Amino acid sequence: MNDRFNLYRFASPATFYPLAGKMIPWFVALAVLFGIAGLYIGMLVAPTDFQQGEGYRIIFIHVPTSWLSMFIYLVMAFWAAIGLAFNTRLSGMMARALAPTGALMAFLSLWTGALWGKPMWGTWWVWDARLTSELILLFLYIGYLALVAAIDDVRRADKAGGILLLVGVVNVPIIYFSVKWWNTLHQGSSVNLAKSSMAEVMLWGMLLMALSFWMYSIAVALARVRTLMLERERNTDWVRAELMRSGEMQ
Amino acid sequence: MLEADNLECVRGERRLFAGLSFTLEAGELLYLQGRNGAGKTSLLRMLIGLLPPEVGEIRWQGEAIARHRDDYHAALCYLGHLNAIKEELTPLENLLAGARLAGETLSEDDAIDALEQVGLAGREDLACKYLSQGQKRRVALARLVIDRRPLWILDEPFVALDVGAVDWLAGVISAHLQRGGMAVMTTHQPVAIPAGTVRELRIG
Amino acid sequence: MLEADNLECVRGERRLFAGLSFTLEAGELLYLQGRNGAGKTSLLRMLIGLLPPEVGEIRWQGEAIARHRDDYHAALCYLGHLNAIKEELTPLENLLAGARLAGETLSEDDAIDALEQVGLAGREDLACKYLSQGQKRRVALARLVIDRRPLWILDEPFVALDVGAVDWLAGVISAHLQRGGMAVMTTHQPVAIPAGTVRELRIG
Amino acid sequence: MLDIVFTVIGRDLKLAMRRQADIVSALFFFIIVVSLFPLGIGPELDLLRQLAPGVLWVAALLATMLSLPRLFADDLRDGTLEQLALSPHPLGLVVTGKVIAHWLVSGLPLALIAPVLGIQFDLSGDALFVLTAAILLGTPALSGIGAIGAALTLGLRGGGVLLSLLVLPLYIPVLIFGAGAVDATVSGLGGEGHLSLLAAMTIAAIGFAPWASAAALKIALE
Amino acid sequence: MLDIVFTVIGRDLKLAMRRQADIVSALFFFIIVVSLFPLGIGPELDLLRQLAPGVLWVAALLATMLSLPRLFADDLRDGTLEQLALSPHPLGLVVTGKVIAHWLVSGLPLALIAPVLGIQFDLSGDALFVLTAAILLGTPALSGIGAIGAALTLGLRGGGVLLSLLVLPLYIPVLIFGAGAVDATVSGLGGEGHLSLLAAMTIAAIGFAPWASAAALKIALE
Amino acid sequence: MIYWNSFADFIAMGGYGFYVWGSFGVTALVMAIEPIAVGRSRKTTIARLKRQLRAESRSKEA
Ligand code: HEM
Ligand SMILES: Nc1ncnc2c1ncn2[C@@H]1O[C@H](COP(=O)(O)OP(=O)(O)OP(=O)(O)O)[C@@H](O)[C@H]1O
Ligand SMILES: Nc1ncnc2c1ncn2[C@@H]1O[C@H](COP(=O)(O)OP(=O)(O)OP(=O)(O)O)[C@@H](O)[C@H]1O
Ligand SMILES: [Mg+2]
Ligand SMILES: [Mg+2]
Repeated sequence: MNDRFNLYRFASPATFYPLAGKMIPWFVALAVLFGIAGLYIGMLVAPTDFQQGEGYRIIFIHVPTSWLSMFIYLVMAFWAAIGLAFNTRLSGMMARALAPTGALMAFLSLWTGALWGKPMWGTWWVWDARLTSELILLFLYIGYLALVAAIDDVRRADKAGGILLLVGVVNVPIIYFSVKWWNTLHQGSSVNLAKSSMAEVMLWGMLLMALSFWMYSIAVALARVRTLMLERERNTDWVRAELMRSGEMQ
Repeated sequence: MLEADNLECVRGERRLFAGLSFTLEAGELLYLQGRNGAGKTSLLRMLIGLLPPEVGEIRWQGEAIARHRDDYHAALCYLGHLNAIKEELTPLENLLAGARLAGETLSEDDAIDALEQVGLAGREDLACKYLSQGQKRRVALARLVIDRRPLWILDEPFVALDVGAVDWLAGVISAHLQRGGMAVMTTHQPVAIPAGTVRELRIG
Repeated sequence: MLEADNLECVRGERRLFAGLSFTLEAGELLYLQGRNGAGKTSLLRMLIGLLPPEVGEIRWQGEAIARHRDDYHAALCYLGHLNAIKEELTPLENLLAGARLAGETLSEDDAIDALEQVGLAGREDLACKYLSQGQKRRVALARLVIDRRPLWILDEPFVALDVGAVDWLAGVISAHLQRGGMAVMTTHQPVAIPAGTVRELRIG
Repeated sequence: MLDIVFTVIGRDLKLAMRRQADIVSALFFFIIVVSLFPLGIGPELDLLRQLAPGVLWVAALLATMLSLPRLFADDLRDGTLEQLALSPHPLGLVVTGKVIAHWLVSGLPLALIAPVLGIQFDLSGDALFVLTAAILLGTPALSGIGAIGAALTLGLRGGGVLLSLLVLPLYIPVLIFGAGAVDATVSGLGGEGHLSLLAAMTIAAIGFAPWASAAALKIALE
Repeated sequence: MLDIVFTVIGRDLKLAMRRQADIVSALFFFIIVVSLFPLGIGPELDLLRQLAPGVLWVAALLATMLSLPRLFADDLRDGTLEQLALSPHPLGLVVTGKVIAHWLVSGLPLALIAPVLGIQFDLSGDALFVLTAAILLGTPALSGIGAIGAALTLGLRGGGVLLSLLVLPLYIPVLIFGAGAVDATVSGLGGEGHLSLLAAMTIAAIGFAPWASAAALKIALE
Repeated sequence: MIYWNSFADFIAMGGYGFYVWGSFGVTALVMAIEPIAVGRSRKTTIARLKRQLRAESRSKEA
């Protein structure tokens, strides 16, 4: 009984709003820090790849965005499950706040992949399994955004969107394993990197960049969720107090 | 016994009503009143469990309907402002299919009987899309002739009916109350229900 | 002047009415009566020219409406049992678009005025899908407040309205008759229209 | 318990019969779309043979999808859906019935006509057989997944197109394995693996989709 | 006189904006359908390049067609169509407005995105240009012809599928010349002839279709 | 430690400049625009909510 109370308390917007406000600067700082370190290693320190030349440096964006596009979807599905199971107000907002960032990550993954494909494979696009499933992931994001935008009642929109997220989550493992299931043009897992002598530097660069993108996504999503909270809870006392306060500061 | 406890209804930005409570016993009719947009339809949809109330609880025989949906729905007959009839099917087919989907058994003879009572004799085999508005409403109402479930919830049942049909329906509701049934009803037309206890509730 | 001359209506196998004639002069209201399915709606659709009569002719100002459609339609305001409003648009947008499509000019202020008169003040900017049934009907009726065309044809205009709105609408129709307008109307609810000559016609 | 499933199937089939158009139309849509391609692409048989599995499957997807918007919309508009939600049976079972009826009307006929269309594309006997089996195994999954999309977009204007946006991405695995089965047969690899994957998808979809749809329907009714 | 046309266009566009989904969705349907084919057919670029014009045109046909059922159905259901038929303007002009609005929402966006999709199929610059021009010239004819079909099937249950049955055969000439224009460009013959035929079809359709639709609508209203 | 010999080399990226900088540039652009858009929507939301709040309290006084 007590646990549940605490869970609800944490999930209550009134508690979460100021907490999120305090966390955002930290995540921004971490994102910048990791970003600078990652770019330094990736762009300045890391040597060239013997097969791909300097073109391979796209990896430092391509892989983090690809990872995050999938990861954010999983997180949204997690929030959706929580929301449907416990009917918490926060979870729907979280899913919605993450969706645009996830969609952008999917877009960036496609964009950087396309720019990488032209020099490496000689074409902007091939209908290979991984590329295609990443494209589907983008469609799933857009479908989610379109669905929640089409339903005016936010509570209903969140629930319907949640069901869609849970149904669509099957696509994520498909993207991840697509390289194994179909033999295709796209790179397999990082094993081939481990063979080369430069592997360690590259891996570090990639990891740092991934961390940076991750922190960035959290910061943006938290900022977005704060706005959503104000919007949706505008009739509660705490939002009124918050609005008064922000008036004094200006 | 149907109990509503401290119900609050919010649609969009608007709080339609709050702190609404009532109890309804066997043989009683609750006659909901209120101007257009007061929230009568919204209240009925709460009572049938399709619209969760913002605050408050609804209990049937002492148990919250949110937790005992199937039992509650087995005891409930709802007639909304939509007729729930298929335009392609004939009145007879509509009546039979409706009963079967509601989990009841209904013989064809009984169904024909019911249709005759609502004044559709001779039109049992005409697709409903050819019927007039009042006749369509009558097809929907034919269910009430044979329905023996204890709780009836009726949203503006008299709409589109002619004078004769209004009297007939008032009689059907009376008979239901006398049998020990309960009913919740809205209507803007003043209609006299001869039997049972009528309790009025005004919202908004 | 609207004249119906020896009209006959056949739907499917059924002859609903035959040999029906009437004339309607300025300031007169024709109040159509009949049980459900008698053919009232069918007659109204003949009068507006959307259902050609089996036998007979309808004349407006002495000329057959089948041959002078555009002139006739410019003089006619029809309100069916469907509201002809778009659920996505707000009441204000619906009213303005409706007027413009009917070939009339209507300023925004007048439209807001009309909506206020039908009791929708404060809901001008809410999409119609959120309105209650009675409120939707009111949006459709708001057209009548500003309509100055001579012939109104109204199919059950009082449906879904609460008591206050029924009185208000009766007043609007009276004013139209006093202005020298004509109206044809059906309704199952007894409603008193204070002004003008009321002529009753019973079908079926 | 299963009574309600059969009742729903019976009712939906009767409605489909009464409307007539329903049954033939999904089929004719399929036939027409398949026949459009040779017109847009040209008559070379070699090329067409390569295209056949893909084109037939895409057409099957679209034909199934086309009838989805009306899966629940008619029932919503005339109030039947409210009554179904109020019936004492679990809504999931009602939806199961509707999904099966949808497949009988829109999926099964496709499987029956597919071999004929396959001949137009000069497919071999083996390939025709696998094509039919694949469509037979895959289309129930399409109906099931489609029901979720139909329920989610129910009552939203413009829902028909939104529906395809939601559903088509989820159809893609079925498309890939369905077309892959025929391709594999043509290239001599044998399509059994693909077919069993299709069967697995269909079982998963039929078991899971009705309950997800039922949840979505309850939301739409609020 | 033209006032009513603009009024109708304005109203329909406003409705489309309000629904949001409408505008993006026809477009995304197009994108998704085009993307489905390579999945069903396989990734070889040579093959795909040959297919591109046909696939893009078939997808454009289907995307236009998908939004047709609602062209008049919404207006019929809520009674607006009756009111339009009673307005003192010729119904043909009202329909002209609706056709133009339909094209602006469902045809124009396709033309704008087509080049991007063409790149995915590895088409050359010339071919991309002709493809865009062809879609720009051909889609108004699709909207016009579609309006006739939409009016004829109005109010018939199962109309959506029946509609495609009526309309697709009439779309075939547009498809053949539309895809032909691109093919001709690719093979170096020049697509001008095809393009001018497309333009002629569009002019004929826009001039004639609204009046045929208006006649059909009057029948549907009886 | 630094791998590049000159700044020009760095920009040229061994002939892959267009692709590499195209990727990094668009990413940087997106990651700059997104926070700005979020911030702006936050500002407009707060302004709107305050307007509503003021209108509400005024109508209550009246
Ligand atoms: C639009 C085209 C592309 C898309 C959508 C795409 C998508 C993805 C995705 C989703 C991942 C993450 C999956 C995982 O880590 O297992 C990934 C990783 C990767 N991609 Fe791409 N990619 C594209 C083009 C390319 C190109 C052209 C190359 C190089 C020639 C490439 C090289 C890689 C590498 C090396 C990884 C990391 C694999 C690992 O470490 O596991 N990608 N890509
Ligand atoms: N999103 C929303 N924003 C504001 N108001 C809303 C919203 N949704 C619904 N409403 C309001 O809620 C009310 C719904 O009322 P309901 O349909 O329950 O009325 P009713 O009492 O049945 O009226 P009627 O007698 O006309 O049938 C309406 O006043 C409507 O304007
Ligand atoms: N195809 C058909 N075959 C037989 N009867 C038909 C057919 N089409 C319509 N009808 C009959 O025609 C009549 C249509 O009546 P109409 O809608 O004009 O009635 P109404 O007087 O407006 O009734 P209400 O008061 O219920 O609105 C109905 O009695 C209907 O049964
Ligand atoms: Mg109501
Ligand atoms: Mg009538």
